Amino acid sequence: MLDQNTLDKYNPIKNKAYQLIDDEGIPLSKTWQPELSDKQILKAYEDLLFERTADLMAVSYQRQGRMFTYPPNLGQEAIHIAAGMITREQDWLVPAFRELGAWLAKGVSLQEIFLYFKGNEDGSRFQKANRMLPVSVPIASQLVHASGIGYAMKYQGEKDTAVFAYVGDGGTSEGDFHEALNFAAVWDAPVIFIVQNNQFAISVPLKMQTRSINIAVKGIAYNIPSLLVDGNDFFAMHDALAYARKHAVSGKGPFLIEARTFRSGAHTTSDDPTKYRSKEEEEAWAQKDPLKRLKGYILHAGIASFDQEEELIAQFKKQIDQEFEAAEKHPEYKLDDVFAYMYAELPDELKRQKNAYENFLGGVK
Amino acid sequence: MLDQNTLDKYNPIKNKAYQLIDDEGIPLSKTWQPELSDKQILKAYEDLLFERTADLMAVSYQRQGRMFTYPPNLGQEAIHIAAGMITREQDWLVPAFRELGAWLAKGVSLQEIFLYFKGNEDGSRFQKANRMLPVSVPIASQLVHASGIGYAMKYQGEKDTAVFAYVGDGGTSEGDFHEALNFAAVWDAPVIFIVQNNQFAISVPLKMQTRSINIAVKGIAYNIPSLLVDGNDFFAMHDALAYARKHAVSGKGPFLIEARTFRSGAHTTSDDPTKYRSKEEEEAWAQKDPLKRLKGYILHAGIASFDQEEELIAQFKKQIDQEFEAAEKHPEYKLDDVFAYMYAELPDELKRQKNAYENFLGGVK
Amino acid sequence: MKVMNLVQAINDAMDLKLAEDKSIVVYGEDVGVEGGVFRVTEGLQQKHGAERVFDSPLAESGIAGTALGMAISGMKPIIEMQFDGFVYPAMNQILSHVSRFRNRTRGKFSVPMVIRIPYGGGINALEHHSESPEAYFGHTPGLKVVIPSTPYDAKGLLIAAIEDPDPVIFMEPKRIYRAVKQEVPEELYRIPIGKAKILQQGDQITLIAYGAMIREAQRAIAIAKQKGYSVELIDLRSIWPIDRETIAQSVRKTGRALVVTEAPQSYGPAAELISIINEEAFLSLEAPPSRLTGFDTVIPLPLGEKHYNLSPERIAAGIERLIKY
Amino acid sequence: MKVMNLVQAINDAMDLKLAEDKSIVVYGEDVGVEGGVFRVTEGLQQKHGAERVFDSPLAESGIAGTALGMAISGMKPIIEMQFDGFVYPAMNQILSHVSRFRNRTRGKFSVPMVIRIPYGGGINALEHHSESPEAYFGHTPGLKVVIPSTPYDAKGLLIAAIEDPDPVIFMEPKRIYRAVKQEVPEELYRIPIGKAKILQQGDQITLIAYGAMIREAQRAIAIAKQKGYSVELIDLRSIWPIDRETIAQSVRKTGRALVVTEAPQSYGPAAELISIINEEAFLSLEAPPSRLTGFDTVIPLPLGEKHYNLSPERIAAGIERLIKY
Ligand SMILES: Cc1ncc(C[n+]2csc(CCOP(=O)(O)OP(=O)(O)O)c2C)c(N)n1
Ligand SMILES: Cc1ncc(C[n+]2csc(CCOP(=O)(O)OP(=O)(O)O)c2C)c(N)n1
Ligand SMILES: [Mg+2]
Ligand SMILES: [Mg+2]
Repeated sequence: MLDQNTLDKYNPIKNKAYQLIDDEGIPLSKTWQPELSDKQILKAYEDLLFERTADLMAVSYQRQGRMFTYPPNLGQEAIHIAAGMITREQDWLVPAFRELGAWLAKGVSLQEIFLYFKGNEDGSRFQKANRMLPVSVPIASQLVHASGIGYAMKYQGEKDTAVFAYVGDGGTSEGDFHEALNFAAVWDAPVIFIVQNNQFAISVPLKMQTRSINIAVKGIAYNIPSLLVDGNDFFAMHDALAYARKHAVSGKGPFLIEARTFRSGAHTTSDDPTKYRSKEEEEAWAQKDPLKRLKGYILHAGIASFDQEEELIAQFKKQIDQEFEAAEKHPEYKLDDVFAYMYAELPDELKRQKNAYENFLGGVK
Repeated sequence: MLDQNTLDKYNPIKNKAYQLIDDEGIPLSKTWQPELSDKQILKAYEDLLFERTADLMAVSYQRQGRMFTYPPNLGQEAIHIAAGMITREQDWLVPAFRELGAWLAKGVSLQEIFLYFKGNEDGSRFQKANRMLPVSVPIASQLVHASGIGYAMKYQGEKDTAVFAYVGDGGTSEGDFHEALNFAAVWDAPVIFIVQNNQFAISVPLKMQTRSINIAVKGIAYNIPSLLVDGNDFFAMHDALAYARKHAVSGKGPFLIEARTFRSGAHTTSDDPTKYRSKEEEEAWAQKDPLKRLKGYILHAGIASFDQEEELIAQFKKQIDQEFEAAEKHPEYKLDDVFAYMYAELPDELKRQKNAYENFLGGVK
Repeated sequence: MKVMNLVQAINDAMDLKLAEDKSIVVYGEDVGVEGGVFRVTEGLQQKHGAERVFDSPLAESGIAGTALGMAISGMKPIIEMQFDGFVYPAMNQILSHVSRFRNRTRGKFSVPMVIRIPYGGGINALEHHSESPEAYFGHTPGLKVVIPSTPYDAKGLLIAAIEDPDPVIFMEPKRIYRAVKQEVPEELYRIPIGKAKILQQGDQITLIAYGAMIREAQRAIAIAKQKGYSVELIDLRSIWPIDRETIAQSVRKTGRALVVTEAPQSYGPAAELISIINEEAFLSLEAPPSRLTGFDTVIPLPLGEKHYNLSPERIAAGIERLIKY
Repeated sequence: MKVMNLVQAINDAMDLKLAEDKSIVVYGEDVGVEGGVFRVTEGLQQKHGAERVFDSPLAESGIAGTALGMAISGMKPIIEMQFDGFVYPAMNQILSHVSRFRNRTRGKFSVPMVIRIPYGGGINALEHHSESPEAYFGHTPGLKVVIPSTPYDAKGLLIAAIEDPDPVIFMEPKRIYRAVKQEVPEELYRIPIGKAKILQQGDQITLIAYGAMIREAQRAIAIAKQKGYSVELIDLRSIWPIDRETIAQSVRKTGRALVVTEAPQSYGPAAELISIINEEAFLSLEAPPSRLTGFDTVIPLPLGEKHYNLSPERIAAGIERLIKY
């Protein structure tokens, strides 16, 4: 369990990542015991497996030309599943765009995600996911929203509510990263900033993004308690996030987590990573694969044997396919949809523009 | 003399300002000796006195309605005079707007400064000041320019050239502060960022600007060596800036100095500080007045006796009045001046707009 | 009724709404203790508390972006950009998010926020303190853009803006902040956003303006009147949406139109109005719908501003030229 | 001569200038090793070194602002904004500094830099990847704004932009990046900035467009031709300055004009052209100078883009409507 002492031990200045299990999933400390029950751990593993399966299938749907783009999550799933477990119903999720498992945990349906990446804003309406923002395309700009939401939660007296806000390593270069952290700190806003440091921003490696010894130290600039975490270690992430949430909702203000990980897939489906990174680098990180490590732990701890994993995956695939098919059956994108949501009430000028176009369409018929 | 050891001792995390003389100008250490000759020290004092005199006169010209605005430098002069001594001919000066003494040292004439604050861009042409940028009104935006200039100096092989870039405490909240420091660090650009932390951004006190323990620690976010300095201690500032310049031109990249000071005057001539700060605060800082302290040192060290200070000030005033009168005699602002500098060659569209207006004026006659 | 200038009327609108609706907060640079550099928020912090009226860090993108965050989570922030030229660091938040969040989420999250911006020239200020950026916002789908020219309109429009479920850019003609005084009702009232106002009837030409240019237009009309010209004056009030109907009817009647704006000419606000006139009243036109605008230059520093500012004489000459066309 | 598409022509222009002038550098997000997400800078780093062609941190204000710093200190930076929607974080640097530094310093510092921006819709992209922000720049005094529609123009205009002592926003119609191919000279050549080009002579109506809309306009003209209409097509090429003369002469001849742009309608680029036509050719007009533009909405995601994009049929109908007016 993370406490203030451990936190001091892992002061980002020391540049040591908080980690609980090794690359094979074996606990680093003989005395360490996870705080989760076996059942919870197994559930987490299944969620991770589900995210991975859905993610790989999304990539293949895209390859088949059935979605116009897609940003793979491969290798970063432990962060998402851990965050999903910590994030409560009343908490806010402010995504960047590469947190699939965390979205699912919040109640976003795969159907919606597929619909969005097929190119329909209806996929960002999130019928069931409460307090979940849409994908933020302009890098880092979403973090400022998180700080504002944090202020609102405090202002409205929601004492047990936190805001989980995501950004990538590249995103830490943007001015909005700085402004968001500063506002949150000055306002003691209950925001947990999670930097998924997956080593690259498209083709640009971290060393061209910043000279700081790690990203967690950037919290010092705002006096935000920060922790560098092995983002591929499910237990370390779970622990860190649990601590961060407790910190945030206790009124102590924001918390920053650098989750050190690796984007094992391409940036998006139109990217070719072989242009800018080596096979060796990829292979080294494959040793740290979060799924492999969690599985290793489960086997080591004798929690489960994975006899029926094939069947589970098959069942997942069926479910995912159904979600995708549902997305494909989504009602057609109508002209009305272009106009209807711009304002609470459709202004005359938009009516005029729509009518003019409809008149043209009418004339064509 | 500042060295790496001293720098480590003053690691910003320790939140202790580098300081050499006390509030009365008495050296804190018995063994300390300034690196400057008595003559240099006396010259520095006179420069400081000159800046103060010019600054106070500028405020009164403005009160007389002869300039439209003016940002007083009162209390921050040690920073400027020290920087002026360190900045070389080939160095770049990227100002914010409150560094009068540093500008003068670079060769900007008072006449130009007065002209600018009378409301004429001719005052930003800087006939003699080499490599000096104009006042930057949009807070912090100038810092990014400094990083670009730093890259250019490196690229062009100017090995003994540094860029001195200024910003206020308030300016550190802007995204451009963050981006500038990050670019400079990633590019190893020879930029010295000088934050004049004068405790306020107009009416907003530092504690509403940031939660960081000081501003110097913000350098950690970029791995930029940083130093918190008593900005009202001329010797400490001189020492720090000398070290910073050496660091920058040695190819080691940028350096950050937080100069802790106090804006003893108003924000600008249209501001009334009594609305937002206490007399006690002002009086406490008056004890640390940089002029008083340098004078104290000089008396203590027996370098001079200040018998003729009155006369010196009278002479300064005369000179300053002459500069102001020269500014008042500046040729009238002509219509041409509105258009002539927008592009290297006046585009037809601007000719057309100018002609149309001239035709109207012709018709009126 | 109480005689107020624009500053007081705007202050009053915020004051009344703050008292009525706890979800409203007011923040920005120096708006708290200081009461704003133009004193528009004076007294509001004392009255409504520092949790509701407060100074933010000096960062406009942060101000606009956090306001969006508040707006989508149950609050109604009113933020101030200290001067027109300082809204530019917030452009990404305004153009990419504030204006679009509702559409992006298919109406799930709407963005009820107001961005107040003192704008325009004529106050002898430093560079970046005299901008007229309304066309940038008018060209950005998803925003409403409002500019009052009188205290009465300022109060009623600001109340409407605060109550609007969509984001409103509320631009305040700082040049006439204290110059125009008027009786203003003391209670809450609304002026619908999107309706222009005919300030003066006339039948030879339609003059269209807004903000501080209204005063110059009125002075020009006085000059033109001496020559016997009858001018209709439209105060646009809403930059987007535009009240096409009022413009159309007027120009169909007068056959002539002159648009007066401080903003630079090219791709400026006047061009849109001229296009609308073409669309709505082409067959009535007896002269080309025309514009008098700022130059395509930076607004000069105070000593040069006289060359840039549109004088009543120049507007009057424009009126005469078109009537004689 | 060599057959090139737009990507190749733009790459070639930079390649030749990099070889010729050591003060030129090229940087932005992913422009180095990756060669740009559209491969426009492909091979340039390998050829000219990582000190001259390089990846920057992910921060557009930083990119634009550092480029200004370089430009005023002896260099000629060419920077890339990865997509149209990502220029917005750089707006403050562009609007407040890049466009004004020369004027502010009375010509002491000029700003020879080029900001390349792939822009426009029609490529099935995420939000913020299909914007047409040219009006924002056209409305900003101190900038030149150039948009080529062919490989030949792209190369010649980009070389002229790089050699220009003033800042140039160079917008690349990404929709036709690889769609249009053409013989292009292999050496350096310049096309003067500010000159439109008549792509097709005609006498019944003047069609004005630029960028990717040129291809749609040409398709529309083919449709209109079948009905016997004679259309003159002007490729504007330079958004600012605007070639008034070419527009004026054409509309004085045809008496009719239709402006076609992807950008949203209100306060959009078409409005400026319509105003110019009023100023230059009012007495020749036989129909209201008109516009076909994007809606005042966010550009929809791919499944909805068909509703937003201007089809050749729609343009052809617009032509017919005006001719029959
Ligand atoms: C403001 C802005 N600039 C550029 C882009 C284009 N872009 C999309 S993703 C990306 C890299 C993001 O890297 P990082 O923040 O590390 O996240 P990751 O993709 O690695 O998850 C870039 C440059 C953008 N979306 N927004
Ligand atoms: C982008 C921007 N926002 C707001 C302002 C208005 N303004 C001018 S000075 C100032 C305060 C600056 O404070 P600081 O950086 O501490 O410098 P100081 O005035 O104390 O020297 C503000 C808010 C501005 N000039 N630019
Ligand atoms: Mg990354
Ligand atoms: Mg300050």
